[in-house]
Order: sequence, then C-alpha cells, then structure tokens
Amino acid sequence: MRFLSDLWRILRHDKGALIGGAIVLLYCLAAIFGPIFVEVGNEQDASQAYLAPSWEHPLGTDSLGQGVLSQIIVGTRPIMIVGVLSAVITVFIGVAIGLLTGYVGGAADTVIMRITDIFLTIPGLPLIIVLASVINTTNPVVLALILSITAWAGLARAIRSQAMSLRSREFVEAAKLQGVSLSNMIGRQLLPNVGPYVAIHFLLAITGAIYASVGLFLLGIAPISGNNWGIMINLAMAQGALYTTDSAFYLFSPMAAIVILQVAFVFFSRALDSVFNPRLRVQ
Amino acid sequence: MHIEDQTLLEIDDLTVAFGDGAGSVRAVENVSLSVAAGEIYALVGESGCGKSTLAYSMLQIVPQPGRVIGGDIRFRGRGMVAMPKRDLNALRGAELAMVFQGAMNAFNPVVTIGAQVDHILQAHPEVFSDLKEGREHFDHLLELVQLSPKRIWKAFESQLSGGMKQRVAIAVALLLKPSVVILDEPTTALDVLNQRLVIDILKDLHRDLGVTIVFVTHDLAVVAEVATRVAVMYAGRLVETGTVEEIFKAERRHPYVEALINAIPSVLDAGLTVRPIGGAVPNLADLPAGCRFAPRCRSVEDLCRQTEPPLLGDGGGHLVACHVANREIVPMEVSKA
Amino acid sequence: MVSYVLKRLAMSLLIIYIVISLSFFMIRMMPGNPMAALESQLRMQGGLSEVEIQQRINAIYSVTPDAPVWEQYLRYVWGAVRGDLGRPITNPGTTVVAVIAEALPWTIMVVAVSLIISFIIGIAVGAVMAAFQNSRFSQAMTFVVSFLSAVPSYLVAIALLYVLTSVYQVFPSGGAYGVDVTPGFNGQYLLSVLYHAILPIAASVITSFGGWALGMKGSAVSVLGAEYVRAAESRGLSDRRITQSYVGRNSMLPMVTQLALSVGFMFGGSVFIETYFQYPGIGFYMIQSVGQRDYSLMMGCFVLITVSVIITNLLVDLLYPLVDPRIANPAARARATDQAADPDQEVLPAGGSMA
Amino acid sequence: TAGTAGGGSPAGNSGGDAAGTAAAGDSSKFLTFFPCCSWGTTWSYNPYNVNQLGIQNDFISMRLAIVKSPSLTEFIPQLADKWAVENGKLNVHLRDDAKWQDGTPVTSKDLHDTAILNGLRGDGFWSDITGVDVVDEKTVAFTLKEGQPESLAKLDILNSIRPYPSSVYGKLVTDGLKQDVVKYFRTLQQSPEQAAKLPEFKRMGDAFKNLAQLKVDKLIGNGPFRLENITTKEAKLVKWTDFWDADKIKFAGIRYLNGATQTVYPQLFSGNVHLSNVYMPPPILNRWKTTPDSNTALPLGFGFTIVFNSNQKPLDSKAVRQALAYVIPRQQISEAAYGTDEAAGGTWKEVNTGISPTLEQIYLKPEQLEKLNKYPVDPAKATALLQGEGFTKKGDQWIKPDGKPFTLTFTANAETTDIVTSFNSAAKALTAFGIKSEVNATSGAQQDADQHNGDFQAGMAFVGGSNPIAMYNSLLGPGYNFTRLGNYAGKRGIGFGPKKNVPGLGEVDLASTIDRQARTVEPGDEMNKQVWNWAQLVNEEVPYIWYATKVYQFPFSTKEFTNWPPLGDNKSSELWDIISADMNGGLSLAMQQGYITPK
Amino acid sequence: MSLLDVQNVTHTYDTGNGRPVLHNVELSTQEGEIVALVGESGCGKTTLGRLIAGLHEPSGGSISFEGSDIAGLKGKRRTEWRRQVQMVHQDPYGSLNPGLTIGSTLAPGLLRHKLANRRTVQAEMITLLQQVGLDATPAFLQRYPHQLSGGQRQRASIARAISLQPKLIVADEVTSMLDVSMRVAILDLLLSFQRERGIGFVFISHDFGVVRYFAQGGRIAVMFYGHIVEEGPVEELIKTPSHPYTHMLLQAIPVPDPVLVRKRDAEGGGSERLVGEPATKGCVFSNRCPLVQDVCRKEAPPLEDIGTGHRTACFFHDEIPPLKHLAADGASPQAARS
Ligand SMILES: Nc1ncnc2c1ncn2[C@@H]1O[C@H](COP(=O)(O)OP(=O)(O)OP(=O)(O)O)[C@@H](O)[C@H]1O
Ligand SMILES: Nc1ncnc2c1ncn2[C@@H]1O[C@H](COP(=O)(O)OP(=O)(O)OP(=O)(O)O)[C@@H](O)[C@H]1O
Ligand SMILES: [Mg+2]
Ligand SMILES: [Mg+2]
Repeated sequence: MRFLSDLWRILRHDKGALIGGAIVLLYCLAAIFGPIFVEVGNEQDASQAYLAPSWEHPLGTDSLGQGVLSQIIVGTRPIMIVGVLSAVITVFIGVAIGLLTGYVGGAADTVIMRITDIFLTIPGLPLIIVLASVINTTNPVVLALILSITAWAGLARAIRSQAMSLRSREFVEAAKLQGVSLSNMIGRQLLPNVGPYVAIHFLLAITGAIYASVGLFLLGIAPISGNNWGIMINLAMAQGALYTTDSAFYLFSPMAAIVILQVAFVFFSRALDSVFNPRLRVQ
Repeated sequence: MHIEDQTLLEIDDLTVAFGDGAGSVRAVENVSLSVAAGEIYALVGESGCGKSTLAYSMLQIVPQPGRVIGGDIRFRGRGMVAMPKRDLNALRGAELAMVFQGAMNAFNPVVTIGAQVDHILQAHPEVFSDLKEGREHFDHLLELVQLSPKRIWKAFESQLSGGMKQRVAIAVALLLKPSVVILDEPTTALDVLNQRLVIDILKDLHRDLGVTIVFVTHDLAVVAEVATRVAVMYAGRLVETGTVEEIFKAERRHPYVEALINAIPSVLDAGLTVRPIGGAVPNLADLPAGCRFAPRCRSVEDLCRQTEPPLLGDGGGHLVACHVANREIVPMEVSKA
Repeated sequence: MVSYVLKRLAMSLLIIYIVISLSFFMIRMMPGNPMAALESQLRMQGGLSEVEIQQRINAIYSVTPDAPVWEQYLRYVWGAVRGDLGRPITNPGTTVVAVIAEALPWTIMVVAVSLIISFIIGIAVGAVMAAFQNSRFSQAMTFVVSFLSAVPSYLVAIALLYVLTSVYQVFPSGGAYGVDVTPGFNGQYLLSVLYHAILPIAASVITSFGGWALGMKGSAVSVLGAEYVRAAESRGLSDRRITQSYVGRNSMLPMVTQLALSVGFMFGGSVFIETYFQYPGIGFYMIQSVGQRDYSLMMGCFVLITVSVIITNLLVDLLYPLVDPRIANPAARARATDQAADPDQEVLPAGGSMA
Repeated sequence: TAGTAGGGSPAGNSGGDAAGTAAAGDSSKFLTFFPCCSWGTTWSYNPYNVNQLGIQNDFISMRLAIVKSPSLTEFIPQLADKWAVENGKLNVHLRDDAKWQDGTPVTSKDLHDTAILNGLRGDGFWSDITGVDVVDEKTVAFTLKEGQPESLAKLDILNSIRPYPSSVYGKLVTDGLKQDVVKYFRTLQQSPEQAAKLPEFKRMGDAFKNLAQLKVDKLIGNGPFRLENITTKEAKLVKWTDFWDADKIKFAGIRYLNGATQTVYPQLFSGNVHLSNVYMPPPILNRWKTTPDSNTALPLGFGFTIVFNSNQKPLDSKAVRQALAYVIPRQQISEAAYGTDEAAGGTWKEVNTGISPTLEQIYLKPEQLEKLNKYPVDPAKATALLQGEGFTKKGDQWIKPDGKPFTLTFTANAETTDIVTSFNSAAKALTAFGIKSEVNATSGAQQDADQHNGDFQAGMAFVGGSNPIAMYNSLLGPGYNFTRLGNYAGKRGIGFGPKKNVPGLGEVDLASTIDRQARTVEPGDEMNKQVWNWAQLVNEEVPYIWYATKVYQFPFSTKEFTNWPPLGDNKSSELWDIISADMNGGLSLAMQQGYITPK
Repeated sequence: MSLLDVQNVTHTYDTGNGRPVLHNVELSTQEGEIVALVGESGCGKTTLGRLIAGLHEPSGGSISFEGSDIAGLKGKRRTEWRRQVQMVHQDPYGSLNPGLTIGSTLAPGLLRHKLANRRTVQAEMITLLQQVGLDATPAFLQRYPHQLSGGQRQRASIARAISLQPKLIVADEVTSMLDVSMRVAILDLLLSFQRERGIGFVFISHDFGVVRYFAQGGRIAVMFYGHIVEEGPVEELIKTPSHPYTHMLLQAIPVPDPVLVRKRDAEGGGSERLVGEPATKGCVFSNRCPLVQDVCRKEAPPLEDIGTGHRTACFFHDEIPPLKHLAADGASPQAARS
C-alpha cells in the first residue's frame, strides 16, 4: 500500500512516467480483455484490402481486408505473454541465483559465477537467434525460455554483488543473530533490499524480451503462426507495404504499437526507480 | 598574534535556504558573526543544525539547491554574495581555504594527490610563480602534518587511510598560505589518537603559521581543546557566541549549551552528573513556534513558546539567545561591528 | 597481473571452446541433418530431379556422417582450433572461415563506427544535459533521448528504409559498395563504401546514443554532486579544469567500462540492422544462413561473433588501466566491479537487457 | 527416325524489324533487370557447387537449345545449330562461330566433358543415354538407351545441357571416370539398388566432391554478356563484342540485381529497374498499373497448390479432403494474394485437374473438363460429407469421430509470402466453417523437411512446367510421396497411396507408376490419355487443390527501353511464353533477336 | 564457570591482506559483567566482538560460552546459544533493515525462539518497545526505520537485541554515531538492562569517557593491533594505566575544559608517534612506545598479572608516568561550574 501511495506521489509529479504507466496499463488491459471484445473476423474480402482509416477500421485494413487495429489489439496478448513470461523467468533465475550465491558464497558461488561469466560473454541476441531457429517453436513458454537464455546472467551478477554487500551489512548480521531461517533471510531481509533493482529490471527485461521476440518474428526466425505485431510487420514488409503509400497504416501501426509500449515501459520504470530509490525515500 | 582584532570574515544576517516554495528549509537563518584574524573559531551544534551550510556559504559553495537568500558574507570587507566568479575564484584557496567534512571525498579519485596539488598551484600563479616552489611548500606542509611527502605525491585518494586523508586535506588547504582555513568536522570519525594528532596539528599550524581557523564540530571537548572563540548553533540559528572560556565557564548561558556540556560523559570522573538532553533537533521544515529549543529545554517558560529570543549580549562579545538567561541583563542588541 | 591475464585468457578460451562445442551439437540438433538441409536447399534452387539431388548430396557428404559422434566432435573441435569451421552447406566450394573473413570486416566497421559515433554524440548530449540539469532543454532532451533509446533498432531501420530508400531514393537499399567500383584503396571505392554504410550506421546510432546520453547524464550529475567537485571549487580551480579533470574524467569512467560491455550488444543488434539494410556483414550472413539452414555457416557466424566479443572484452580489460590510473591491475577492477556494482550507475543499453 | 533441324530461323526473321527501329537508341545504356534472389550471400562461379552463381545462365553461358513453350518438341537453336537422331544416337553439332569469352572456340570436347561431369551429379539426361562420344571437332554423339523416346531425350539433352569450358573443368575428366559414369548409369537404368552399391558410384562421389569444391576464380562463358563485377546486391554484365550475334544487342550491358524481393518495387516505380519477375501483391500491382511507361506480361500456367497429408487422420479420408475442397474458397484465397485486377491477368482460373490451365487446354478436351467435379464453395455439401464420416458439429466447431475438435494447420514457407497470405485466408475460411485452422510459416527448409517427413496436415507446393505428366509426378511421384531415395527414404511424404485405383490404369503403385510415365510417355495420344487418367484421380481424391495460377507477372518499363517482345491479346506471346517458362533463356533469346532497345 | 571464554583466539580475514587481525587474544567475562574493549581504529575490536557473537569463526583458538566451545554447538544448544548472545551495532542507520517495519524486524526472532506466538507477538513487541523507551503503540510497529530518528533507531535495535533475553550483548560503539545529546540516554538504557536483568556486556568503544561511564565496576581491555596489551578494573586502569599505550590513549583524550587544557598545554608534552604501524618483532607497540628499550624490540612481553586482576603486557609498566591532568581534583567541567 505504501508502495502504491509512493508510486502515485511520484507519478503525480512526473508526467512522462504517469503517461507511461497509463499506457502500460492500457496495454495490459488490451492483452487481458482485448481478445474478448475484439475479434479478427474470419470473413475477408480482397476488395476491402488496404483501406484508409475509417470509423469501422480506425487504422485501415490489411491485405486481407481486415482491420489493422483489431489485429493489433488481438496481437497484444501473445507479445505481452512472451514478454512477461520471459521477464519472470529472467528475474526468477537471476534473483534466486544472485541472492543465494551472494549470500551463501563458497565454492558453489565460484562455480556459478564462472557459469554466469560464460553467459554474460556470449552475445545474447545471436544465441537467441540460433536457438530459436533450432527449436522453431510457437510455444510461448519455450520462446520465453529462449529469450531469457542469457538475460538472467547480468541480473544474477548485479544481485549477487548486492547480496554480497548486504551480507556484511549490519541489519543482515543482526537478523542472523536473531536466528532467522535462510528463507526468511533471503526472502524478507535481502529480497526487499534488492527489490527496486529487481522491479526495474523486470520492466526492462520485458522490454528486452519484446524487442527480441518481435525481432524473431520479424525476421521470420520464429514460426509465423497466429497474430502478433512482429508477424504483422513481417507480413506487411513481405507484401511490400514499405513501398506503397496505401499501406502505411498497415505497416506502421504495429511498429507504433511496439514503440509506444517500449517507450512507455522505459518512462514508467523511471517512476519505479524513484519510488524505490532509498535516497528519495529517506527524507 | 600581531593581527589580532582585525576582522577578517564577517557574516551579516545570513540566511541560506534549500529549495524554494513550500518545501524549502532555511538551514541557516539570520546568522551574524565575525571572525577576527588569528582566532580559532569553533562552530558547534548537533547534527543538521546548519553548521556545514554556514561553512560552505563562507566560500560561496553551498550545494544545489541551496542558496543565500539574505544577508552577506564579507571577507576583508568585500561582500562575497554578489562577487563575480572570477574574483571568488581568486579568493578561494588562496585567501580562504576549506577542508571538507570527513575529508573522505575531498579528492578526485582518479587523479594523484600530487597532480591535484599542481592544479591548485596552476590556478593561482600569483601565489607561487614557480611551480617548484609551491611543491616544496607542500612538502613542508606534509611534514608539518606528519606525513611523508614521497608517498603522498604519487598516491591516489583510495590508497590513504582516513586519518591520513584528513591530514593531507589540511595540508592542501594550507598550500596557498590562506589567511583563513575553514575545517568542517576535522576530528569527527577519527579515533582518539588521530583526533589528538589533528588537534595538535591545528594548534601547531595556528601557532606557527598564524593562520586563522574556523572549524565546525559537534564535540565540545575538541572545542575546549582548540578554540578561542565559539559560536553555538541550534536548528539553523545562532544561540550563543563568546570566547571559549565564556562558553564553558560563564554564569549566563544558553540552556542548550549547558545541556550539551552536561551530556558528555567525561573521562575526568565517573561522571555521574551527566544528563541526556531529551528529544531531538526539530525538523527545519516544521519548526516550533517561539524558541526553537523550547520543546527540549529544562527551564522553558511560556514566553519561550511564543517569541523567539533575540541574541543579546551584556556589553562584551558574549551573546546569548535565551529569554531566561537574558532576563537579568540589560538588553543590548549586538553591534554589527 | 600476469596471472590475471592468464586467468582471463583461460576463461576466454574456455568460453570459445564451449561455444564451439555448442555449435557442433547445435548443427547436429537442427531439424533434419545437414544432408536434409542440403537436399531442401537444392530442391528450393529448383530444376533438379530427385536423383540429381541425391547424387549431389551423396557426393558432397560421402565421408563423415557415419563416424561416431565423438570422433566427429573431436574432428570438429580440432578443425576449429586450426581455424577450420568446415564448409558452408550451401557452398562447399569455399570455407566457413573464408566467408566470415569477408563479412566480418564490414560488421566490425559498422559496429565500431556506430559505437564510436553514438558514444561521442551520447557523451556530448549527456554532458550538456547534466550541465543544464534542471532546464527545459534538459527535460526535453531527456524525453527525446529516452524515447529514442527505447525504440527497437530494427524499427528505425524500417523507418529509414521507408523514408530514404523508398519515398526518397537517397541511399542504396543494401550492399557494402557499388558494383561500378573496383575494391581497393581508391577514392571511388571508399566513397561507395561510406555511402552504403551510412544507413546501417545511422540506424544503430539513432537507437544507441540515447543510452549513452542517459548514462552520461546520470554519471555526470552524480559526479557534479560529489564532494570532491565542490572541494575543487573551494580551491579556486577554474571551471575548465573542473570540467575536464574532475567532472569529465570521473563521469566518463563508468561509460568507458560500459563501452566494452556494449560491444556484445552492438554485435547482436547488427544482426537486425544488417539484415534490413542487406549489408553483407556477419549478422546478415547469419540470418541468411538461418533461412537456408546452412547450419555450419550459421554456427560459424555465431562462433565468430562470440570470439570478437571476447577479444574486445579482453582488450578493454587489459587497456583499462590506461583510462583509470588507479587500477594498475585489472584484477582489482574485476574485483571492484564484482563487489560494488552500483545499479544506479548502470547504463542500460537500448532495447533493455538482451545484450 | 530422321533428324529434325531445330526451330528453324534464329535471329533474323522475327527480330528484323525490331533491329531497325533500335538504331536511334543510346547503345551505352545498361538494362536493369531484377529477377530476385539469384544468388545468396555466398556464391561460386563453379556450376557444380551447390551455391552456383544464379547468373551463370543464358546471358553468359548458352545452352544447346531452348524448348518452345509449352511445346515439348520444338527447339530454338542456341549453342547447337544442328542435331539429329541416327542409329540410336543423337548427334549434336555446335555452332561453328561459338567461342569462349577467353577467345578459344567452343568445341565438342567442352560438350563431351560437361556431359560426363554432369553425370557425376546425376543429371536427368543420363537416364536416357548409355554413352557420349566426340565425333568431330564440333559434333558429339549421345547414345540413346534402348527404347528411349527420342523427343524426351532431346528435351533432356538440348534444353538442359549448358557446356562449360573444358579448360577449367576438363582436367577432372579421365577415361576411368567416363567408364565409371557410363557403367553406373547403365546399372541404374536396370536396378537403382544395385547401382548405389557399385564401387564406380563411390568413385564418382569422390570425383564430384573434388569437382564441387573446385575453386573457380573467373567466369568464362560463351554468351552475349561477360560478368564484369559482382556484389551481394548486383552483378554487372557487360556486352561481349565477340559474341556471334553481338551486333543485334543494342545496349551496353545488364545490371542484374539481387536481394530481397520487396526492394524492387520502388525501383520499378521510379523506372530504375526495367524488368522484373517478382511477386507483386495487389496494392503494388495497382500502383504499378498507374506508373507511367509500365507494362506487364503475364506468364503461362504455373500454380500453387494446397497439399494434404493423406496419411494423417482425418485427412486420410477422401470424403474429408473433398469436404475441405468444398469449403476452401479457392478464388478468394487466390485473390487475397494476387488481387482481382483484370489487367494483371484476371489471376484466378478454375483448375480441377491438378495441372495448369494452359496444359489443360492442350491435353484435355472441353467435354472431359466438363465432367470433372468443380468443387464450388458449398458448406452444405461439406457438412454432409463430414457428417457422413461421423463428424459432428458442436457449437462453432467440428468434432472428429474420436471426440476431439477438428483443427487444421497449414505449413508454409515463410519466404513465400503470397502463399502465407493465401493460407491465412484459407485458414480463416475454414475457421469460419468450424474447422479451427492456423498457418505455421517456417523456413523453407523446415517446411520442406516437414512435408517430406509427413509431419504436416496441409502443406504447399509449387507446380509448373510444360509436361503435364511431370507436373503430376512432381507431387504424386516419389519426390514427395513415399520417397525411396536419399534422406527421406522410407518417409511417406504426402502419403497419397501407396496403391491407388487410377482410372484407366487400375490398382497401381502410385509413385513409381507416375515416375515411370514421366520418363516414358511421349507427347501425343498416349500423353493425352494418361493425363485424363490422372486428372480424374486428382479430381476425385483431392490429394491437393490447385488454387492459384499466374502467380507472378513480368512488369517491364518502357521508360528507357523500348521494343520489348510483343504482347498479344492476353498479354503474352510466343517469346513471352518462353520467358515465363525459362526467364533467362527467353530473355537472352529476345536480346539475340534484337528486342529490347534503349530509347 | 565464566560466561564467555575467549581462548587464544587468532583471526585473519580471507579477504584481507593476510595479516592476522587478532593475535592470541584471551578474554573472559562473568555473568552480568561489563568488559570494555578500547583501542585505536582498526585494532580489531569489532572483529573480536563479531567473533564473540558468532558472526565469524575464528581462524585459531576457541570461544566458549557457558563452558562449551561455540564451534561445536549443534541443534538445540546452538539455537539456545544463538539466543543468548546478541549484538548491538554501531550504526543505527545500517542496523535496521530499511525495507522492514519495526514490527517485522522484531517479530521473527521472537517467533523463532518461541518467546511469543503469532497471537502474543504484537503485545510482546509493544512491551519491548516500552522497555526501551519508545512510543509503544501498534502504529509504531508499522513504522519504517527511515521514519525514526537516530536515537529511536538505536533504541529499536536495542529492543531487538534484548527481545531474545540474552545473557551477553556485544555493544559495538553504540553511541559513536549518535548526537552527543542522545548518547547518555542510550548508555543509561543499556545499563538498566545490565542492572535489572544481569545481562553481561562486551562494550566496544574508543571513547574513555563513555567507557568510564558505562563500565563502572567492570573491566577494560585495551587492544593494540590485535593484541590485548592491558586489562584491568575500570577505575584502576584509567587512573593508573600500566601500559604506555593505555597511557597514550588516555593522554590523548580531549578535555572539555579550556582552563584545564591551557594548564596541560603549558606543561608541554608532545604528540609524537600517535599513529603508525605496529612492530613486527618484539613488543607490538615498540615502534611507537616512548619508553621503548632494546629488549622491547627483541622480545614480546607477555600479558602478566600485576595485581588484583590487572594484567599488562609491558616490561616497564612500573615506569609509566602518572596522568597529571586526569588526576587533578575537581577537574570536570561540571565540577568547575559549581
Ligand atoms: N542538499 C540539500 N538539500 C536540502 N536540504 C539540505 C541539503 N543539505 C543540507 N540540507 C539541510 O540543511 C540542514 C543543515 O545541514 P548541514 O549539513 O549544514 O548541517 P550540519 O550542522 O553540518 O550537520 P552535520 O553535523 O550532520 O554535518 C539540514 O537539516 C538538512 O536537512
Ligand atoms: N571483512 C573484512 N575483511 C578484511 N579485512 C577486514 C574486514 N573487517 C575488518 N578488517 C580489517 O581488520 C582490521 C580490524 O578491523 P576492526 O573492524 O575489527 O577494527 P576496529 O577496532 O573495530 O576499528 P574501528 O574502531 O575503526 O571500528 C582492520 O585493519 C580492518 O581493515
Ligand atoms: Mg556538517
Ligand atoms: Mg569497529
């Protein structure tokens, strides 16, 4: 609750973050409820293709004569699912490994840190592309796993170093003297202190995953199946939308959908940063 | 002490505020005091009562968003608040030098101490026209603060211990032979031995170089050891000033000062008479009406809760801002001399 | 120091070894085997009968497929050690290494140039933003820059393509140089190279300088608030000196550290950019080979990208003491960054954390 | 049988008037040609390499002759000017003035060595012959296999052999190798199993490996153009003045563009590209139509089909496949990808035989065509068929007899966007009918592998050519259906068969029968008869559905180049028909005949 | 049986430079006793405190609590020991988890050691807060550390330490980060627990004034670079230090009385060798000792009893001059006033 009131306090003063937050919320709603209210119809009519925006189709129509807007709304869910799922995986693995190794230390720490070293060094996007092309799946969980393949390592690193410095902090020692259990230590003492970082990283991980997953669909590395923004752009590009002015909405609407979401996330994360920032909290 | 009684630094009704509008706080409010040449002037008070801010304003380096909103600071009679940057820069370091609180972060971490010394020398060619001369002077100062020049020149800040940094900072402050050195809590966070070392160094420097010292502390024992004149601050205001003897020994004094002295357990005896001061320094953004110390004061009266007491003297330099303590004396506004 | 370098070297070799092994197993994990891939490739090429296709495949792959996996593995690793990553499935007349050797310089050029340009622009913009911290200009810039850094590079690539190669046909839509020039050290060729590289570079600069600017701004603001800057002021140093030796240097340091880390990210991003601009760099080859299931070339590209990143990191690590004189020993830095990672100081690359 | 001189008069006649008008043009101009995707990111000048350079074609290296389209028996001479069958041998005579671009004459040794080397990779003509020998400086004799139909052998040899300089590749040809090749193919014609075990086969493999990996630094052709420079995006072909018909070619060279399909559109609109053959989606086509100086030629019947996996439940049921045929709106899904524009060819043509409309006209009588089921969109019929198979409809969704919902996944190559578009459209129609469908667009290789392995439900196939039996063979034959050779040996592919009752043939092994026919049925009555048999089978059993014809166009601009091969009423002509069947060959032919001149 | 027995403890940090931070330290306390550790910065006071509290294991020697070596404790007995030894840290800002309310800081220990159950825990915590003089309302339990003043925070962390009813508390510079005005109150609070509950203290400080105030009747151990150089009863040690280092420390203390300062300064007495590295051979203090003789540089003096529980490690403890200004009567400022 305090978190929410803090968040609101910050948002009230940071217009950019407020708008960002509102947009993120809007997208979430679209992802959850969009497919219930909006439907990409099954009828199609080539004579309706590439129409200019109208009341019926606020963003015009695509090559099959179907509304671009409704496709964008319906396409929100798969993108958000993959983004959020991947961020959850990234953050879960990163935080669990980071906190455990950082707090417990020892030989396990050394071994795991060498492993993260490896994942940190291997460039993520090429690895994702390689994996995605081998695995060739549309399953969102598998896709999310692929997208998190290297992302967790950076987080684990950062969390670990924070856990290490927390380990010798007095309040952690005091808790230790109180005899608290390991789970309490990790979950209650350490986690809240890395919370801000985790929360912000979570948002950034979503944007990162969306960036990469859209890229995969865009390049046609992930199978084009169903409806999402990357696929929309892919099809639009393939149908030469880049080169006819009639189809500008068809091409640029999904692009705008992505850009707006990404930018909104970044601005929103700025507000989160302020909420969690202990320096701002102290006074 | 041939230049005694010549006023070097004069603070006149100074008010410094942080931020503006509703959220602003006045870290220093209507403070007036003057530092004469050859004095060792101590600024005392609890944490957060504006000592550092006052010290910064003496060099016009109050950090953002702080700024002087009233009064002036005069160095040798020249007002510094409106002084052009160029003139200020000429004064800074050369005439007025400062050692920062903690001194831990007073050096650029990626440049050697020696190079930073060179920067200062180059910025003030009028002091040492020859760089070598300046460097030799610094070596000499390092010896004065009991450090080996050889090691310090090439060292990075991170390679020095806390006590060493404090001493290097003192030496750097003295580099250009300033007439006033302002030290912000030079002994805080040092252990007894380092503290003693710094105290002795300050005394030696004062004696040998004749430099005027303004220092900030919250440790009355250090005040007693070093200072010649003392100003006690409370919640942004001056509550008492006087010579060190007046502060420690005079009959008439501010209950806050008395309480402070009584609150220190001393090694001199088992100290059964020590008594804590209840409560805490008020939040500057939410000050009580009347005397700011009233909520914690033992001898508080109704009047104290209504009007702020003026800073009054009994003719000499010993000024106290307390309705109770000043009841006996003939009110006499402090002269702005 | 020496032992640190050796350790780093060992680690680097280990990673390369792992990537090579990964590549070996990936190639064998791909749907169908290389022969099937070749078969598809030939069939897509068209004009060949089934028998012809089988003949060719049999001929080209007459040797190893039946050997035990471990033997193939050893052969592959040993080959890789000697700089032999096999032959592209789609082009047995050349070697993977030869193909990459042709592509890599283009990628390195584009990555390096765009990294340098975006770094310089970003640092400059960030510094200005920090200097006028609370001004309207800075707020507006912060918005613009945050916006740009949040936009995926491939979308910028598409937009640039739309505007500059389609609506206005100002720039070529692909290739590294024109067909009318002869490669070599001549003005015409160099101009052509520049002309062709402008769009890819622009796309990555547009999306990446914002990250630098924000990072620099954060860093510079915190340095500006640092006590030693005020200490320097109190000593009467000139503004120029303070800006250069105190603020500039200290706020640049974390940026420089970040520079190395971002190399990996830039290589990753170049995959998209090169594909969209059809720029024949290693990322382009990688995507092309993904599409053609040319597994050996694809993994070769992957291995080489990784190796490039590793080498850059290693170099930066070894060169870091030149930038930060406190660190005579890079090991100390590694330890320091390990222990005191300040999340506030972190510059997040554009597009989030996928680097 | 008597020798037939080839397609008569080359050059001269047909191009005569064209050559006259072209004199005014600026002959230093380059023709820009964007055929899309001729070479990959890597390429080789070695034609035996997998990734041979796609422009190693009739602009640079000539074939012996080019078959007229859609004829299977008439040829236009190119490198060979005379040929005749005598005593079971096809004697091919090379033009006397043919030269390599390095100045040496093209000799019978070049052709002989090329034939041997082509044997290493199993070129189709080796199943027609048992030997090849040099007769004289300019003549090579191909010994035909016993019982080999002459016309098919000519087609295989003349239209497909493109000789390469023996000076480059000939060093790999030895007497031993020649004997190996001859022995291997003799055995292969009897028993493929035995042939694969021959030591000769192994030696051929080794030789081919060396051949494929041979690094060739320079392209030496014998055609009208020389390759001057090449990048990933573009090749620069310069007119070769020593070419025999060089004086008929009125421009300085060809800029031969390569790269992503879509990048051609703006260049076409601006007139920078003079000719292309890429797929144009409807909006692009619309814009092209309104572009000044724009022209479009329409190709012959090539088509796309939806292939069902007849091996997978419930698609193994004929009734279910028929039901799908009643539901899938062929015209609509075709128009989704190719538009409705009449100027662009009135793209959609109803096909119920499984072969292209052009071939239908040639090989089948109208009354035969009338007899075939037209599968109009008819949900009621589909419903009846499905119900007859035990399907039920629950709400909006059809439920299979086993109680599970009937869903369908279309597999497509993501690069063929027109197919993806059509399939998307089909999926939507099916979903609307109650069969929840989606499209899985993967890489071409994945799709190919899936279809060979039988890991798909509905897939895609491109069908084309001028031989109807070959067209059936490409889908029902062992390449895709019960594959015997290679990596997919033993896989069921589209799983149609293995035995079927073919009208007129009875119960036969489907794949091997159609494969054998493709190599033995000569044009004429026999071919007409067989085509009718297969047409009935395909129409009744619906192993695949032909849904699109004229899937691409030839947009060309007269902004800078004029005198293109003439267009007839239906936007085609003999030359354009050749171009559409064999683009580079046809264009090269047109240029040699003096067409295409700068303004 | 003593409450705590530190036997021959040596400690080296893994991350340090390899130099031992503690050398053969011997120390013991009785139940309810106060032992003060004094010494200059970095001499190992905190390290010893942390070893006693069991936050690290010593690299050598052993620490026993109530007669059993804490390294060997297992299961219930370990939990019991864990409960009985607590620590109060120096930094009131750092010792409370900024992300947890006071309630959730206090509760886990109580629950864990079954000193309260879910139902009673709130009442228990309120009682505790009362005991440390804090505003004991349920609302207070919901406050975060940043909403408290330094003094309140230190009280809260004391409440946490006493909540487990320990027998021994390691108090590490508990007042050094607090404003002067609050120090005495905190010391008084701790003392009240010593008096009322018999809690023993290991009291770490470098301020003799504070030590003298807090440890009356207890003992002082003076440390120099990991060595205990002198140990004895508070009053005796302060009045008659028997080690030159103790003498130096006491001599260095600033005196809050300008008159006395003048007097002392007039008498002279240099400040040489106030800081510097320890000697590696012989007596550790020999580098800085004003009384140093040849033997000191060769041989390390043992920590020997020089009468009633007063031990020193100096060959020449007899020659230590008296502390003039400390001995002076009526020297305190309070006294000066009256
Ligand atoms: N940058 C700032 N922004 C806002 N308020 C500030 C800032 N710096 C100081 N203050 C306020 O000014 C008041 C005085 O601060 P100052 O640092 O001068 O106190 P001090 O007496 O030096 O305290 P300490 O003993 O802790 O150093 C404090 O209450 C603080 O809240
Ligand atoms: N975690 C650690 N790792 C390595 N060295 C340490 C660690 N903690 C302390 N040290 C070193 O051990 C020595 C003793 O430290 P300790 O904190 O015990 O001293 P202290 O007497 O408490 O000093 P202070 O009065 O400054 O608190 C110091 O030199 C210190 O640098
Ligand atoms: Mg201060
Ligand atoms: Mg300590």
